[in-house]
Amino acid sequence: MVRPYAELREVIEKKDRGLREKVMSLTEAINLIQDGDHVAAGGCHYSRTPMAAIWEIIRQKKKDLVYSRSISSTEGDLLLVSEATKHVITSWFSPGVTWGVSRAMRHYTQEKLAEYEEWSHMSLGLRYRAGAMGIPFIPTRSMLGSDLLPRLKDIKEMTCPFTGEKLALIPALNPEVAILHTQRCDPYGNVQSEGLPFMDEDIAGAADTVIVTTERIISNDQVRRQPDQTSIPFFKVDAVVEVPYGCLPHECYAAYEPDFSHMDYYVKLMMGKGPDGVKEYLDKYVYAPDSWEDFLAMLNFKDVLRATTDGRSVYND
Amino acid sequence: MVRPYAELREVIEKKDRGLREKVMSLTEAINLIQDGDHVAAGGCHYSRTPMAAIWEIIRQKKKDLVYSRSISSTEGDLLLVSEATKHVITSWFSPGVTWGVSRAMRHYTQEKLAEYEEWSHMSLGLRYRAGAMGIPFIPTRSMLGSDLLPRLKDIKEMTCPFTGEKLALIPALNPEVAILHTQRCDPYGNVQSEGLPFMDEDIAGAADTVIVTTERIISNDQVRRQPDQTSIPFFKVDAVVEVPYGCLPHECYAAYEPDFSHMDYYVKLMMGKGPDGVKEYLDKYVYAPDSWEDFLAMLNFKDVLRATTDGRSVYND
Amino acid sequence: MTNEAYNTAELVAVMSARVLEDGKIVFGGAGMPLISCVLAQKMHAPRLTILFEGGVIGPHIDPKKLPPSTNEQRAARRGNMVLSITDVLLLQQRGYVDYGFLGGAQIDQYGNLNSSFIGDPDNPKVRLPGTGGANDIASLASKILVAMHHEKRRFVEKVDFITTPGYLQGGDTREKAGLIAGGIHQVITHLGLFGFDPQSRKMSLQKLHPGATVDEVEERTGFEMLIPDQILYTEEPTAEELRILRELDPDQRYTAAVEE
Amino acid sequence: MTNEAYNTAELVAVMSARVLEDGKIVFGGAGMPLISCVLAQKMHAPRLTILFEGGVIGPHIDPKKLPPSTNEQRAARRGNMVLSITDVLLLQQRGYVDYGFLGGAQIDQYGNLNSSFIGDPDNPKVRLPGTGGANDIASLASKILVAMHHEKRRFVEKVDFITTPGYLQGGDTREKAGLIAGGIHQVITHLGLFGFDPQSRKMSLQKLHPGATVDEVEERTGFEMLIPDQILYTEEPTAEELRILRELDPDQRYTAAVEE
Repeated sequence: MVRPYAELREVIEKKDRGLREKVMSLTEAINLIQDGDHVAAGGCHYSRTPMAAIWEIIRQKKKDLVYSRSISSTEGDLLLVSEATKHVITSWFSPGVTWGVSRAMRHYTQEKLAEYEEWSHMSLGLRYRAGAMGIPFIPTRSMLGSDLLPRLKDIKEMTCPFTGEKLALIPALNPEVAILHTQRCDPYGNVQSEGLPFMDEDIAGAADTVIVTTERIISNDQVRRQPDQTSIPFFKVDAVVEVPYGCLPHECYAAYEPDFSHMDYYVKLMMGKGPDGVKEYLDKYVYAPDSWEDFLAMLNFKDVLRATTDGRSVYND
Repeated sequence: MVRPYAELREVIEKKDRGLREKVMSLTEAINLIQDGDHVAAGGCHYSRTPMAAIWEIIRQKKKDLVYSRSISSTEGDLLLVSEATKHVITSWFSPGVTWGVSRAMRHYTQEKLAEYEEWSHMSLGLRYRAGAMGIPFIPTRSMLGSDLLPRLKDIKEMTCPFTGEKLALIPALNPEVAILHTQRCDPYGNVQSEGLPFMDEDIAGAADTVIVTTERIISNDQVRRQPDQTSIPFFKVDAVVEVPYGCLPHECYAAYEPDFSHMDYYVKLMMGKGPDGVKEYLDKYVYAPDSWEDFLAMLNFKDVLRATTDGRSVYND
Repeated sequence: MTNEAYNTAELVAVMSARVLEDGKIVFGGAGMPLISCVLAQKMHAPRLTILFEGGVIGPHIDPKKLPPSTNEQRAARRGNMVLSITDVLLLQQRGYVDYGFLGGAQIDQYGNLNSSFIGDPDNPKVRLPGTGGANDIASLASKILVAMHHEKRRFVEKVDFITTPGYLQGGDTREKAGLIAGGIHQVITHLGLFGFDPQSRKMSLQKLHPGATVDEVEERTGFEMLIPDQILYTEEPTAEELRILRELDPDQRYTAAVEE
Repeated sequence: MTNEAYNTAELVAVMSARVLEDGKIVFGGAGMPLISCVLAQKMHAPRLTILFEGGVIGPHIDPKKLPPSTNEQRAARRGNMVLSITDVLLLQQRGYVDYGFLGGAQIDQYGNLNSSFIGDPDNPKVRLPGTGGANDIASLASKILVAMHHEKRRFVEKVDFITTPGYLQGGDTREKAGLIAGGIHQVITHLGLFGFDPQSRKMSLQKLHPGATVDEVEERTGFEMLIPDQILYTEEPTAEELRILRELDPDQRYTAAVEE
């Protein structure tokens, strides 16, 4: 459903958009999410996934979330099996090409325990972009003729009033909450991401509330030295949380590659036992640890070291 | 007029988009422009203006160009008085707030010697953006109710099929040629601009042919060290010309501020004598010099030195 | 004005600055709007964020170097972010911008502004520079502020051309046209502060500046200005406000007394 | 296949690489398409530019580190540009991309691909991962290439679900649907190269690989494949092609013999 413009304006107008510090704990930040909210996650697949935020969402036992993301990997399994969401909106859903089709995703969708609403990758991106631009739709020439289009409620076709060409109108998506992870962010919420941008900028512009976890909190002075490196301005952001290694076992560009041995371990468990394997994983790695740091401490140090060395080698040239 | 999709596809398909060197002289680059072409210029007002390209366009006696730019400053006067164009599409047209309303612009428009087609700043930006996205229009909530809208041929109003809200449909603009100036570009045409982006990226994506003048030509190796700093990819670009101080007397972010004394001199001449003053300027500074370097040599060295010191001071903090 | 302590332009700048609340976001044009925004920051609104059409969010404006254009690098100095012109203007369409602050050549009783043509648009006496981002700002920002010198030729019943929409033909014509957000909030002149009647959307006197009179307002207004029964007055500019203002514009490039 | 010098997956990779012309731009998916693109660069097409869905233009792929996803940092290594996913996919809509190179789980006689559901979409036997960018690539890139293993269960008369549009129901149904650019150009299998009839848009044999037979093609195809009167053959993979291919994928993560 495309939200009415007047409602979207009212929500943004109520936001405190002044230049103010908004650094808080992971728990405080995730408290901003209500049951039933539409939560959009930044990054793509197993890259720049806001894993710490998702981990905390599950621990706080959020319910009935709608979860959307460019491409969903293992974090999607965790959200389904923990029953944080019964409705996932994405374009591709499995751990990764070499790991096969997620048994968790298959179980929940095939048994109709959850809905996987499938959009093409670009049209999902255009949904966030229209939301960020404050317009109800963006026209495109994709999705036409396929069986994807008729299964989607909100999409419409039109004949272009300028050219007479047939177009698909991709509806705006304005999530209640965006969760994003970045390498650098200042205390006010100015985000300076590195490398692959994915859809983060449009998601931040489309959401009512934006939660940013960051590898490090940099000074506003550093931001102002290179304002052309800022990808998300402070007034869109409502919470800033410093979470080093906040994407593990997924990767963060130029900081660390995935912890592939942990990923292999998870996938083996999930593909072997299905949802029960994921429950086992949740108990051990999400519910049991006292903190995100305690979760990190359960990983193999040498694996994390290699992931870090490989990840930051981007700048070795 | 919105160009048909099939035609736009055919033009791009014919372009040699392979990774190849495309460094050439200013004369060779401007030879790519045909009389009657729509030429869109990057930068805004007196900032990052592709002045050397415009200077060469005038010297090559191009005729009947349609000229579009975000905001037009003194370069617009030169194009009108040299009769390179009789049709300017922009949102604001004069040297600058403190210099008053251009007498040259007033003469050519009031005497109906040329057309000044006025769009709002954002809607002109959306025209380039739609062109760059390969779609015939982008909807917006601006321009509605004003007297600007009914004067424009291509713009349409519609009721949103999702929300019932009234929208203005901003038509795509796909110029034949884009002329852009940047600080850094490699021999293949990978552009890495600094500071204010203006509308350059969308213009490059919308145009059939893209001519880039650059303060310096950097190595492709340097580009590949920071691919997240590239703002325009090589395959959109058809010509790369190294032109230090290519914006003077206008400014180039972090390289030099405007040569304000030369600007004051020009404006005094133009406001004092109208088009005749501009003709005087063209004879002395555009037609007479043998090369762009010879034009630069006519400027006051100390003024250029100050402009450079002030311009690059952006990075002194 | 009889008061010798400040000129009419300085008065407009000070009164405009006072309107801007701390912690809000203002889209500022070059000239008077810019100087009022910076003055507000130095006085009561240190957390006021300025946006510029050139593509700048929250710059630090060097008092001695007020940029003559908001589309150049001095307007970007130490900003929190620079972004494309289209994207900075789109921030307003999304609802992030509290104030759109404009100057005006000609305004009418419904707050419509003209910066395109003096006289018949098809045969203009003067072709003006045009809208720039003004049309977008007035269509999309939450509250529009206009600062101008109060003269009969500038305050007309109907503008020659609506470059920048106020309340159009009054009543609900703005909403009917599709402009469902924003609208002109206040006009600041050297005589007083002016708002708009919630029903008819006609311009009405809110407050007079010290020394100004209703007669003077009516003399200098080319349409019937709504006048309240009880006349309220603004506070005189303080020495502190004037001192800072003159630091910002020592050569009075933007705050010279207006010649009529 | 009788030939022992290479397995069926290696044959598909080599034949796919040969299709890619130098100086062109290819949008490559993970797995087989990626490995074929890199092989083409090392052989005859050093100026072939690879685009990835993750937001990468012209990366340098480290032979020993083929990324298992095209949405991660190893796929961005030494790229000419990284950009948002939406923007890299939009490059195709603008017409910059010559080839869209896809793998496929299920294809039909009109070149439609299914990567969403096996069985009834409302009651699927298997829920597959989905389209990713495949639908956009097949709708917008100029020429679509599909590489897959040739099996009856994969080559069906009608796909259970059109995730990725080929020529839809044949004839001009693709254009009629609004897909006025692009279209599926070639299918590369371990048996041969296949194109589409210009009128009916039905799949037709172009060339057989050495050792493959028309009978084998017909056996392994679930619909009536158009067979030309004169059968042409491709050139056997060269030792050089196989040597480089095996350098790229030493552990055969992508080019292991397909189990049926």
